[in-house]
Amino acid sequence: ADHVKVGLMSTLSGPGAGLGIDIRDGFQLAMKHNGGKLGTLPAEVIVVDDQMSPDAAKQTAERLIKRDNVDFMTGVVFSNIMLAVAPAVFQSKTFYLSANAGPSQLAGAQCNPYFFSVSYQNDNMHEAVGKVVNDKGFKKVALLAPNYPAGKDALAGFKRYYKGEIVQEVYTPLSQLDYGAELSNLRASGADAVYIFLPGGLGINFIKQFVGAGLSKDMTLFGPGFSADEDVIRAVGEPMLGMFNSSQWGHDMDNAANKRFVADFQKEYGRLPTLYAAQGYDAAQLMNAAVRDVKGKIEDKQAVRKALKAAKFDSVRGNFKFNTNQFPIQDYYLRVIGKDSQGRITNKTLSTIFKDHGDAYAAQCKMPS
Amino acid sequence: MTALLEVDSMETAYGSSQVLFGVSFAIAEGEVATLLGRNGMGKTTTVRSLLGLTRARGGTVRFQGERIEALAPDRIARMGLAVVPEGRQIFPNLSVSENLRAFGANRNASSEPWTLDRVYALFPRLAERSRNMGNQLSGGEQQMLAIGRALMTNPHLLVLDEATEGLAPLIREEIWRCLATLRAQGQTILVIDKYVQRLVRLADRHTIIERGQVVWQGDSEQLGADPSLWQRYIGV
Amino acid sequence: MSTVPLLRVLHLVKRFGGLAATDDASLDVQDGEIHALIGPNGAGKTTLIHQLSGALEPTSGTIWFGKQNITDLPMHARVHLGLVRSYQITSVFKRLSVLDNLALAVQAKSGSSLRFWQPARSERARYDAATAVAERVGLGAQLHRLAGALSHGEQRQLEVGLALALRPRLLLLDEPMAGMGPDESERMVALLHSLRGEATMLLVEHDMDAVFRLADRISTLVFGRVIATGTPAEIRENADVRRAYLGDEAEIGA
Amino acid sequence: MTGILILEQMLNGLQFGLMLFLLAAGLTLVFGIMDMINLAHGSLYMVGAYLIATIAAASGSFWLGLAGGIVATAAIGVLLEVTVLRRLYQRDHLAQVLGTFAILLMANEGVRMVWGSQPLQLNPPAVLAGPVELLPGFVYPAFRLFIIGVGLAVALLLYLLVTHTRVGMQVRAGASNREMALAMGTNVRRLFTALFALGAALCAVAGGMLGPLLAVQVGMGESILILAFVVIVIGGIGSIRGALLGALLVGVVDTAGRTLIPLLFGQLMGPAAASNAGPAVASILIYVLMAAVLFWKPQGLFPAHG
Amino acid sequence: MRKTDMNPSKSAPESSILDHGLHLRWSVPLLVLLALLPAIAHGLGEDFYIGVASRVLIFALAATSLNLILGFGGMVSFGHAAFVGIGAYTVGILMQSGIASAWIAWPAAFVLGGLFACVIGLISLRTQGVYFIMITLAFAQMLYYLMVSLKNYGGEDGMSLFTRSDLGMGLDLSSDTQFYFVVLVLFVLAFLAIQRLLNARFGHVLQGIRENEVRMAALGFPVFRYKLVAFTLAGAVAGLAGALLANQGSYVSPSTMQWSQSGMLLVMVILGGVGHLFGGLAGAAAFLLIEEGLVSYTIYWQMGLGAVLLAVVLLAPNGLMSLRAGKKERA
Ligand SMILES: Nc1ncnc2c1ncn2[C@@H]1O[C@H](COP(=O)(O)OP(=O)(O)OP(=O)(O)O)[C@@H](O)[C@H]1O
Ligand SMILES: Nc1ncnc2c1ncn2[C@@H]1O[C@H](COP(=O)(O)OP(=O)(O)OP(=O)(O)O)[C@@H](O)[C@H]1O
Ligand SMILES: [Mg+2]
Ligand SMILES: [Mg+2]
Repeated sequence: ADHVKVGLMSTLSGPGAGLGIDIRDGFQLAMKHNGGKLGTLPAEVIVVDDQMSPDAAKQTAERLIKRDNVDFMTGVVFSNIMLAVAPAVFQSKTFYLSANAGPSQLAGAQCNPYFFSVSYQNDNMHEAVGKVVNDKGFKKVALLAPNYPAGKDALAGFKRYYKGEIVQEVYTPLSQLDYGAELSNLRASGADAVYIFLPGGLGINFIKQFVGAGLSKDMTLFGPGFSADEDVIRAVGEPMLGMFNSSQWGHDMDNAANKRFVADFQKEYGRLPTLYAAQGYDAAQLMNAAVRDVKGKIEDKQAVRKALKAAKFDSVRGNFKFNTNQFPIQDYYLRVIGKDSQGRITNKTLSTIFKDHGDAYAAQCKMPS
Repeated sequence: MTALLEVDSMETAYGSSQVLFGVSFAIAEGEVATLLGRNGMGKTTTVRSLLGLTRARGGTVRFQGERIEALAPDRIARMGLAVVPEGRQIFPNLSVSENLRAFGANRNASSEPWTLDRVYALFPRLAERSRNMGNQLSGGEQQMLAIGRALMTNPHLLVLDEATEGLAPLIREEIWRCLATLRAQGQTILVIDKYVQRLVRLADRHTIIERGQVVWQGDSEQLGADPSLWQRYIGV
Repeated sequence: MSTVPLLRVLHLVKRFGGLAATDDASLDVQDGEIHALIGPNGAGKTTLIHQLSGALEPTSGTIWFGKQNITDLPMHARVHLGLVRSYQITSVFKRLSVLDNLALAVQAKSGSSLRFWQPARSERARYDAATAVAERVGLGAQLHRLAGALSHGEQRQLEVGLALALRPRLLLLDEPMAGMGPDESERMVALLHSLRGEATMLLVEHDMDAVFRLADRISTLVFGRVIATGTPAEIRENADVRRAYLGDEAEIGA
Repeated sequence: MTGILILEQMLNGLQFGLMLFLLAAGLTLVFGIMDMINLAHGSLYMVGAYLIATIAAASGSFWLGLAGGIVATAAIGVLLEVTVLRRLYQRDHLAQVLGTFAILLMANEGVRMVWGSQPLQLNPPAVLAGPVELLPGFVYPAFRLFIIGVGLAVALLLYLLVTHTRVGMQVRAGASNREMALAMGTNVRRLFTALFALGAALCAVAGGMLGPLLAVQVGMGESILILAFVVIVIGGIGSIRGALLGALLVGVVDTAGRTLIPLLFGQLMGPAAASNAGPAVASILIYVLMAAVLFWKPQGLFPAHG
Repeated sequence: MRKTDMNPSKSAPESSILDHGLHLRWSVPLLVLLALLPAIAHGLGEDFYIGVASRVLIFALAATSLNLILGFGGMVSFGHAAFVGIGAYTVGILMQSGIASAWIAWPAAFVLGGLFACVIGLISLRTQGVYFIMITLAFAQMLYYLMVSLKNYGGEDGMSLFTRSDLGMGLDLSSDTQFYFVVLVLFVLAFLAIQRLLNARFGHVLQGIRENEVRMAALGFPVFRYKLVAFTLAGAVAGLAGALLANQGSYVSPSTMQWSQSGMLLVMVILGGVGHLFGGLAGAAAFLLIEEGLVSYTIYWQMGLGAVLLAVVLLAPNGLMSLRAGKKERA
């Protein structure tokens, strides 16, 4: 091929747009670093909006595949959208490099040669926090998640590694705005730690209200990395201080690729990168490596796949390799929100929770070679 | 006497269908005038054009010497024109007393203005129902309310478009008496009604409209004296 | 009269909060007569009509139509028995032509309307019937005008036409003359006269001239109660009725 | 459950209800009284919150932000009314739905173009940031108490304005029969503009009250707008009293549902099934409530003209 | 003797809002164009647009069914997407249990859509106006949350369908072109049926109810019953549209039933023309094509969409169809 086409479909409008925009910006920063090329080939990146709607996403994906004939796809933020577009993507044998969504279905029984996760499997973050909370010796934990599949999976992931007492396990309606009632119950429960999985605006609402209710003095708040990332911090501010969370990456991680990424991202966009931006960046770098390694012969799907699996790129998170289900095996870190040297409220990486951690579903994956 | 209202060759249409073809008449200060004519001849349309509710396409209207045909209806109303409209048009979501109070004003600077109490005295039935919503009134009660509402603005010119429709005979008599009293107090009035005998007794001047044109004008004496007019234009 | 009355109202009560708009009213309407219902404004005439037609549920009491107790029947079922009303405040289909207005009314009385396939416009007979009704109420020349563009008086004519098109056995007329000029009122009186024998009528009207000319019997309603029923002559002479309602009008009608 | 917890939950219900009422208040004015379906109401709430957050951040004072945001939102409201909405009053509800939906889309994009997609920060003023102790052992967030206070004050004010002033009567008259109100001498157009500005200002008040509790982000208006509609429909359209009581009913039922139903189901069908069914039922509870209310009272609990 | 007839020229029949012709002069060419569309798209190497066209037709079907109750019956349902969702889930759930035949799934979707509409209508139709809008929304939200919490059928994640329903007769619906023709045929049939119905007695009654419900009752029409029949029919057709939608996207999820989807259907109908036979088609096509066009240009496409919708409201008093119909059919 003389050039390569990438379809970047992400959530660019509506309440979830912040995440998608970070993926896009991270991806495009990488493209800039690579001089607009993937490997040796000039690259065209088609950016489209999935409108956070599975139906529209499906349609948009078809357009990328059938009309634009893209070679790679990436960008989807939300798992339900990933699941909606997966059949069409796989059918067309287009490589999908996930820059965020990592649903258990695609890690397990429905794993697919064309699907690579450059982020994590959805349970990983929760498992990591579960381990931390367990290790730190908290005895009574309350759990809170929205009532939908990802929420249930999240708490299941947490419980996989947390062995102490769970005093409350609360599922709230997906559209809930006010957590007054839950906070009152929480206070009454006598928990010493709280783990929340509340994506996007839900998390912002909860944390603000949690602090307003004065509960932060009595119990320690934990969350997965994406409930405590820079976008949430920007929206909540001071009340976030002291919140623990897990992540496979942090903007303060000490490796060359990351330093360049973080510095240039701030220069380019005037804000600190989030997890999503890092994943978008890595997705582009992996694509770059694969195209480079097949010497531009992207028609050879087998070769491309092999090159992708090899993952010969400098991930901003340091260690990175693929498991048999083409999900990452990587390290997970504990972060806490504090003030940095410039007085900014941001995440600080504290310690490693898991080393070379895979996921619980790889065993169910019978990946055709 | 100066003319309070002067209508000169007014033409009005609804969309493409013209209804008034040059209507002219005048009402002097303190006079009671009528518009007569069969159903659908353009009486209400004339009233609507005066009030600015349906804009006249041609002609002029002067009120107190000022041209008003291009003014907004609320401006015209505030100059002291009030109407008891055809079909009552009570505000259904306002109580009786609110219907009366909402627009109360003393626009003719009367020394003895109409007030809530005076309206209630005129229509005791309304006092009884003062807290009812407009749409919970009987047809006749609504009619009383519409009259009261117009009186509450103390207008220079009071326009009554079939104000006795649906009123019981006793109340109807009450209205005639009331109009006579008003007239005695110097109130200028334009009446449209089907009880022509009554109007002949009450009013000073009459204008008969036929198919959007004025076909006859004169005073009560002339009208009373010429039954053929009635026969021809009103059908009595 | 020994026959069963066409309409019998027994001890009917309707309360709106504290107000008894109908207060133990009882009334018979004989088959074939024109029965006028008069009374001061707010006496409860319209409220009574509402209950007879099924638009309002009585608080207590019963309504008989012939031998059938119809107190709990819904409005449409009463229409099919032949109990039809017109409205005091005009209620027509403003965006439809006069003909379409009447054709809809005719349709109500001519078989099921759960027909999903045959073009309704192909039913000539129905439109002919509607045209005939229009002629009858004096709208024969206005067939194709939109009802909303008719003058007030013309709309009142259509209002009555809609009821007539249902070929009622008992016609409840709530102030059919209201808003009509002398000429049209006259024509309406003639029309109602011509309906004699075809339909029984319960006529609410404040136009005493018309009432005295048309009615076989008159009932007077005051504060929701029937205070007197009788022939026009009797009612005209009734002191209570004069005091409560007629005033000097009794002479005018004479 | 202990007595204090029950008390606290009741307060939560009250607070949540009043929170909805704050948004419903402006809606009642524009929708209930002026009879204009305004889907862009949520957009004004969003714009209000963004403006307040921006001014508060720039000035460092929540109160300055609140005041500035209210004024600016009212001005935007006037602009919107004069340019577009006034053309829609006389149109049917459907045209209003389409027109204001268009504005909603444009407002979302506009905010995104100006402020970006990331949520904004709006924190309560320091005095109200923490909890206060109401009874020994009963602490409650100060800001929530504040919301309760503001909600009740707004309710009272609106009630007086709409039902006890001539302006209120004229507005209702103008909404039900514009032509007649004109003929009686009311400048309906100016009155409606003023009222719409008030509605917009109330949106900003809601934005200022809810912003510190909820995420200030694009689309924040839509989900809560539906709830606000639910509130005024349960209460009965056009009635301030109804809107307030509807809000309280929704607040209490929703809170009670979220706390009691999981407990109840837990006892009836065991924890596993309960964790499935409980939240599902809790999330539809207010819709069930609305359907039930409308089934028995098709005009809402306190129909304004009945 | 007629004195009121002051302007005889006005006695000529005006076109009635009760009549809904097929406008063959342009609907036939349109149909021909639709029939040729796959060939044209293929010729231009833009096969992708065949799928887009199927989607437009499916939404046109759903919007037309909504227009039946909204535009002709005056019932503003804010929960119509629920019936679309019911149809979609019917296909999804049947397929999950191994029944892929379209001959079972599609009629089932039609019947279930109608059944749910009937039950919901029984309760909702007691209310009027805005209360009706909100109660239909309430039921749709209940169904939405029900599907969100049904883990067996994917919950919020929805269900991916790996094949399309099987119609037999030598047709392969997994081919976008063949699927398109099936959708086209179904759309045309449903459309013709609705056209017949509107011009039949039932349609006149329905529109009479829209114009003046109280009077219709006073004329002896059991208004509630007619409204319920129309509501049920509309639900059934929406169910069928849902079945097709599930097949078109090979995916079923609660998001199909979300209030925003109901809102979108409403917007389509209002955009196209409330109470215009072709309103649903015009609205769905305009909405989806504008969206399709804008999305590929800018991520701020909603700004453009909003501007277009606003322009339509302000300039075309009753939707796009009223532009074409001109003044004579003005509401
Ligand atoms: N809104 C309208 N659109 C079109 N034509 C109308 C409209 N209103 C009235 N007309 C027509 O204008 C003519 C005059 O109507 P208008 O209401 O002025 O008559 P009127 O003399 O008041 O009659 P009535 O005694 O019946 O009230 C009638 O032929 C009527 O059909
Ligand atoms: N929905 C209602 N709520 C409360 N009061 C009502 C309601 N409807 C009617 N009323 C009252 O009941 C009484 C009877 O009203 P009704 O309309 O029956 O009078 P009517 O005899 O027809 O009078 P008119 O001759 O003026 O038409 C009136 O005083 C009216 O105010
Ligand atoms: Mg008139
Ligand atoms: Mg009456």
